Amino acid sequence: MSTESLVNKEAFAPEEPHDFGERWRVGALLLILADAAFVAALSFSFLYLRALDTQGSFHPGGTGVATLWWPWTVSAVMVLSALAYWTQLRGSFANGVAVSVAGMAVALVLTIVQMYQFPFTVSDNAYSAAVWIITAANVFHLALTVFLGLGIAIRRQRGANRGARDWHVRIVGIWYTWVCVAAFVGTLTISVANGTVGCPLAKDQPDPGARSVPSSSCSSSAR
Amino acid sequence: MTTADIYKTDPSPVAPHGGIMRRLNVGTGIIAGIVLAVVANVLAKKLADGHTHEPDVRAVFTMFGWAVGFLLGMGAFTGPFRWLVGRDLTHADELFLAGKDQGVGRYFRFTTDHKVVGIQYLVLVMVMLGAGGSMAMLIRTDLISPNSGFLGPQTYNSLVGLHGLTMILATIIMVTGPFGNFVVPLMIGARDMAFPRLNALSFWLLVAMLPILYSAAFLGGIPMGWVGYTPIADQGPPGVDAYMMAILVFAVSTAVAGMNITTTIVTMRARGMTWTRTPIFVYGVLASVVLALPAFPFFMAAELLLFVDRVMGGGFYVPNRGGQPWLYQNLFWLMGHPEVYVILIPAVTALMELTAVFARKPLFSFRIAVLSIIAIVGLSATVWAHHMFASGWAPDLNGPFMLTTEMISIPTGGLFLVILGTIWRGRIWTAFPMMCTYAMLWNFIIGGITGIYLSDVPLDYQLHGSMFVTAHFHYTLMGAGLTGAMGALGYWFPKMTGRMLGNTPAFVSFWLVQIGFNVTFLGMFMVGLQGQPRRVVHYDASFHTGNTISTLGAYCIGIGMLVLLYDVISSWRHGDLAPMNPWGAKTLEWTVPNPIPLENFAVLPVVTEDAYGYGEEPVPESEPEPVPASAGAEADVPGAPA
Amino acid sequence: MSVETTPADRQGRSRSEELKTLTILWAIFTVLGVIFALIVPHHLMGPSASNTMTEVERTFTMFSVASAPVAAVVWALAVYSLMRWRRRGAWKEGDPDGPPLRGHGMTSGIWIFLSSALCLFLLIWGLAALSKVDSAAASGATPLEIDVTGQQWVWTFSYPSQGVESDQLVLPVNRPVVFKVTSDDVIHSFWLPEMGIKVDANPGVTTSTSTVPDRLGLYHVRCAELCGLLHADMETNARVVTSDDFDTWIAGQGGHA
Amino acid sequence: MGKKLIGPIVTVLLGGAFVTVLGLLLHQSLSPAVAARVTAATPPSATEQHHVYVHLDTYPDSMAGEHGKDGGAEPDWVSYGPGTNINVPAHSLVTITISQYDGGEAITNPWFAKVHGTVGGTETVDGKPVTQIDPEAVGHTWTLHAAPTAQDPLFVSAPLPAVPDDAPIAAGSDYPKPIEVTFSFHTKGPGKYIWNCEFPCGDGYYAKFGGPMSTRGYMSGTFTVS
Repeated sequence: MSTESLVNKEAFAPEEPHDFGERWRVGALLLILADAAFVAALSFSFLYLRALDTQGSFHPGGTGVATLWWPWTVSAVMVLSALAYWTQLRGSFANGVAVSVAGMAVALVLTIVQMYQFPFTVSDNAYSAAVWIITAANVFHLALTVFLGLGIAIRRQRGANRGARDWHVRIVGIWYTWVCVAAFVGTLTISVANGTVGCPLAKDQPDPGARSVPSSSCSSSAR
Repeated sequence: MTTADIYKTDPSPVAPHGGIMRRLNVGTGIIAGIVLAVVANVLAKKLADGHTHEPDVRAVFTMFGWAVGFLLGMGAFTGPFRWLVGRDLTHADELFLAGKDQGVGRYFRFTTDHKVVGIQYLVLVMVMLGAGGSMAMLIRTDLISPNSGFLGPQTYNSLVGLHGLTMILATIIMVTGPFGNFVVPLMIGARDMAFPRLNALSFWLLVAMLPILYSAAFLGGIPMGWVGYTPIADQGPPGVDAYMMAILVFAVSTAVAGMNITTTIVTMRARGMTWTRTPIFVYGVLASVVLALPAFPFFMAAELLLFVDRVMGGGFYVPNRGGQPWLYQNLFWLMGHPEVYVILIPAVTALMELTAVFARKPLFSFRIAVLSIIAIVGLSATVWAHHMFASGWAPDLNGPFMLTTEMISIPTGGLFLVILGTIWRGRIWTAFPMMCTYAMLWNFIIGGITGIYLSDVPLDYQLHGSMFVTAHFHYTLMGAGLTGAMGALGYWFPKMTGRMLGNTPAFVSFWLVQIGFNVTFLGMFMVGLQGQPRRVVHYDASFHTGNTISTLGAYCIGIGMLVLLYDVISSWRHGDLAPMNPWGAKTLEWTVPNPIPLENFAVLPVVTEDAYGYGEEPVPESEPEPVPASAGAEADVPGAPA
Repeated sequence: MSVETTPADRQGRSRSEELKTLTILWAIFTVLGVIFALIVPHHLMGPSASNTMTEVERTFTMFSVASAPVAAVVWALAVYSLMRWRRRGAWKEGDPDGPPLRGHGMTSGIWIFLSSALCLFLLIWGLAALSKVDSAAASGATPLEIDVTGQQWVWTFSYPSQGVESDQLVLPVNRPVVFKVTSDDVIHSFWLPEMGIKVDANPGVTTSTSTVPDRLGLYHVRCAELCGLLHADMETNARVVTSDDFDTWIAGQGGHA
Repeated sequence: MGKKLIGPIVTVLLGGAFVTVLGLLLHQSLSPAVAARVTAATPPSATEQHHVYVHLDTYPDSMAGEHGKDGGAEPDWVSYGPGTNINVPAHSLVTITISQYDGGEAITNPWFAKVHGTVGGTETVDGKPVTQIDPEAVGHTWTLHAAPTAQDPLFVSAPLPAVPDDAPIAAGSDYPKPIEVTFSFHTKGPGKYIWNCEFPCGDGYYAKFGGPMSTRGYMSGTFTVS
C-alpha cells in the first residue's frame, strides 16, 4: 500500500490561516479542560484528606506548615507576567512578551526555592505530601509556560510569528491565563487547608503565614 | 492537516533533504530509549543509594528514561523544538512526516497520516488483545479445578491484574484508535486529523507504554488487580511502579488523542455536514473521547499520588500518616465508570452505523440515539460511587448513587430502541458485521440487566467482589464492546486494507467466540451467585462445576479468536480485492478509492443530506457547487431510482 | 420510494399478523424468563441463613422476574426480524432498500415511558429493601457486637462483651449481630456469602454491617477484595449455633456470657 | 477444502503452543519439599499411624535458606529454611521444631502472640511449655490455614519469640544462638494447605507485608498432607 504517485497535487487546496488558528484554539482549550480536571483532582484530594483527617494524622503537628505569602507571591508574579503578555498583544507594551517570559521564569525559580524552603519533607504526613504535589504541579505548569513563552519570544525575534501565524501568540496567551488560574486554585487550596489545619498545630506552631483559626473549625475537626 | 498549506503564505527556505528527522524510526527510538533508560538508572542509583525507596526510584527513573528516550529517538519532539527556535517544519518536512512515498517503512516511523496511525492502532490493539487473551487462557486453566496448583498465587494475582489492565487499555482504544483515526476523518470529509503530529504522538506513547507495563511481570508482579487499589499498591514490589508509570503514559496518550479527535470532529467536518447530518458513529467517537478527556486526568492524579507515596514516601493513601484509601477509590472510579462508556459507546454506535447499512434502512430515530448518548455521557460522571457501596464509604450516599445508576438504564434502553427500530422491516443482510449486531443485542441485554442488580445496594452488598461482577462487566465490555469492535473490523476492513475479510472463517470464528463467550460467563454468573470471590487462585470445591464450564467456554473463545486472527492476516495478505463500496453504504468513507490517496479527497466533498437516506428519494441538488454533492449519494447507491 | 409493493389493506393485515407473532414470541420468552428467574437464582444462592439474605434473594428473584419481559422484547424483536426479513444471499447493487422509517414518535414515547417506569419501580423497591436491610439489626434483642479484624491473610473475631477472641466466627441463632470491621494492613472485604452481608475492612477506619442469622449451620467467611499473596486462602468458618451452644462455646474459650 | 482448513488449524495450533509455552514458563515450580522424618514405628495412638518430625529455621536473611548461593535474588530478605514446602502423612502427629535466629518487635495483632491449635494449646520455648509469648517481642509466627477447598480444616499458629538484639553471635556461626520452639498437632485427612508468618516482618514500605512476606518461598509455603 505505497502511497507513491497517489498524491493529488490539486488536493492541496489552501486552507485559511484563520481556520487553522481556530482549530488550534479549540485544541488548546480541550487540553486545558483535561489539565483543569487534573488540577481539580489534586485540589479535591487535598481537601478530602483534610476533611477526613484519618486517625488525626493529616497534620499531627511536629512539623511546620507552608508559609502562605510564598505561593501568593508566586501567583501574583504570574498574573503580572500574563498581564504583560496580553498588553503587548493589545499593542500597548512593546516588550511585554520578553517581560512575561522573564516573569514566569522568576516565578519558576521562586517556586523551586519555595520547595526547598518547606518546613517539612514530603514524607512527613498527608498534609506535607499534598502541599508538595500542588507546588510540584505548579512547577510543571511554569516550566511549560516558560518553554512556550520562550518560543514566542524567539519566534518574534526571527519574525516567524508574523502574518498568518499570529495565532500562535494568542493561543499561548490562553495558556498564560490558564496557568494563572491553576496557580490561584492551588494556592487557594493550600490556604483553605492551612486555615483549618487544626488547633494544636496553630498553638504550638506560630507561623506568620498561617491565619488565626476560627474556633468553629477546631471543633469540627474530630480530635 | 498534513499539508502545510498554510506555509505557502510564509515559505521557509530550508533544504528539503536536510534534517536528522529523516533518519529516525523505531530502531533509533529503541536505541535512544535503552540508552536513556540506562543513564537514568545509573543516575537514580547515585541519587537514592541506600534509601528506603531505592528500588522504586530506580524503576521509575529507568521507565521514564525509556519513554522519553524512545519518543526522542522516534523524533516526536522535533516539531516542538523546531517551533521553539522559530524554524517551523516546511511543506516538504510535513509531507515526509505524512509518509509520502515511503512504502511500508512509514508504519515504523513517526508518521502523521491518519490512515497509517489507524492501521498502527489496529495492529497494536490486536497485539494487546492477544496478550490479554493469552493471560485469560492461563487464568482459566488454573481455575479448571479447585486446587489445580498450575500457577502459584503470586503469578496468578499478577496475571489477573495484567490481564485486566491490558484488556481495559486495549478496549479503551479498540474502536476510537483504529476506526476513530482511520475512518472518522474520512467519514466527516477531512484530509487528516486536526493535529497529525499529536496523532502520531498518541500512538507512539502507547508503544512506549507496553514495555513499561509488561516489565511489571519481571519486577515482582502486581499484587492488587487492575484497579490498583491502595494501600496494597503501596506495599507491592517494583512491579507496581511499572503499573503506575504505564498508566501515567497512557493517560497522556488519551488526553492527546481525545483532544485531537474532538477538535477534528468539531472543526473539520465537511461543508454542509451539520450536526444533524453527522453519522452516528462520529457522535459515538466524539462522546467517547469527550468523556475520556476530563475523566482520565483523575486516574493520572490517582497514580501520581501513588507515585509520591511509593517513590518519595508520601502519605496520601497511608492511614497512619493521615492518608486514606478511599481517596484512591474515589479518584479511580471518577475515571473508572465513565471509562466503561468510553469503551461501550463507540462500539455500539459502530454497530448502529453498520446496522443501517445492512438493514438498508435509515437509522431509526437519530434524535433519540444522539440524546441517549448525551444523557449517558452526562450521567456517567455521576455514578462512580456505586463501585463503593460495599466499601463503607459514605453509606448515606448509597441512595442517591443508586438513583443515578439506575437512571442510566433509560438512555441505554434508548440505544436498544434505535438498533431494534433500524432492524425492523429492514432488508437484513446477515453478513459477519450484522451478526455482531445481533450478538450484541443478546449479550448487552444480559450485561445491562445484571448491571441493574449491581446498582441495587442490598444486592450489591452480596454480589460485589464476587465472580458475578466479573461476569457482568465481561458481558458489557466484551459481549457488547468487543463484539462491536469485531463488527466494526468486519465492516471497515475492506476500506482499511483494500481487501475483503474472508467470510467462512469469520463465521466460524463468530460462532465459536459467541457460544464460548456465553458459556464462559454464564458459568461465572453461576459461581458468583454461589458465592465465589473474584481473583482467587483456588476456590471451594462446591464451585467446581461452574468453573469447569467457564474454562471450557474460554478455550472455545480462544480458538475462535485465533481463527479470526488467521482470517484477518490471510485476508490482509491475499484476500479478494475490495470494491470501493462493497456494502453500498452512504457515508463518505466509501466514496474514496482503494487504496486511499494521501490526502483522502481529491476535492473536499460538500454534504447535502445525512448518510441514512435508504429507500428515500434523493434530495434534489440545491447546492450550486461544481462538486459531486452528497453524503456518498453517488450513482452507485442502490435503491435510488433515477 | 416504496419497497413494500403490497397494497395498503394487505399491509394492514400483515401488520396485525406481525404484532400477533411478535406477541406470541414475546410471551414465550417472557414465560421462559420468568420460570428461569423463579427457580435458578434461588437454587444457586442456596438456602438463606439470615434475614438479610432472604431479602437479597427476594430482590434478586423480583428483579429477574421484572426484567424477563424487557429482555424478551429485545430478543423477540431480534428473532422475529431475523426470521421475517432476512435477506437470502448477499446484497447486490440495485436491490430494493427497506422502508425509509426514520422514527416513530409513539413507539419511542412508549419505550421511554416504560423504561422510566420500570426504572422508578426498581429504585423504589431498592430503597425499600435498603431500609429493611439497614434496620434489620435495630429491632429485637440487644445486638451481639463482634469486632472483626482482617489482616494478611487471616480474620480474627473478637467478642468484646464476652472477652473472647477466635479465628472462627460463632453466632447465636436469631440474635441480631453487629460487625465492626477494620483492617491491620490493606483493604479486605468481610463477606458472609450465605448471610448476604459484605463490607470492606479498611485500615484506619471502622465500618459496620449487621444481620440476624436465622438458620443453624456451618457457613463461610470469605475475603472479597484482592489483598495480596494468599488472598484466596483468607477464609474461615462461620457457625450459627443455638443460644445455649453459643454460651457453652464462650465458656469453653474462657469468656463470660 | 483441505487447503482452506490448514491455515486456521495452524493458527490455532500456534496460538495454543504460544499459550502453552507461556504457561510452562509461569507454571509454579515448587522447590523441593522438606520431607518429614518419620520416626515412630509404633503408632502414637489408635487412629494415627505416624509421628513425624519437621525441623525449620528462620533466618534474618536468605543466605541459609533454599535460595541458593549468596541468598539468591534478594539476599537481605528474611526467610524460613531449609525449605518452605512441607509434606506430611495424613492422620499423624506432627511435631515441628523451629530454630529461630531472628529478632523482632511488637506484633500488630496480639492474638497471634498466643498459641492456637496445637496439642494441649502449648508450645515449648527452649524446653519450657508456654501458651503465649510477649506480644512486644515477637520474631515470627508459623501459622497454618486451610485452603478454601473441601478438606478438613486445620488451623495452627505458633508464635516465635524474638532473639534479643544484643544477643552475642554464636561461635562458628553468623547468627546468635537460636531459640528453639517446638509444637505438635494432629493432621486429618489428605489436603493442601498453606502456611505463612503473621508477624509483619517483610520489607516494603507499607504495613511490612511486602517483599518476603508476599513472595513465595520466603515467609510462606505449602503444607501437603498425603
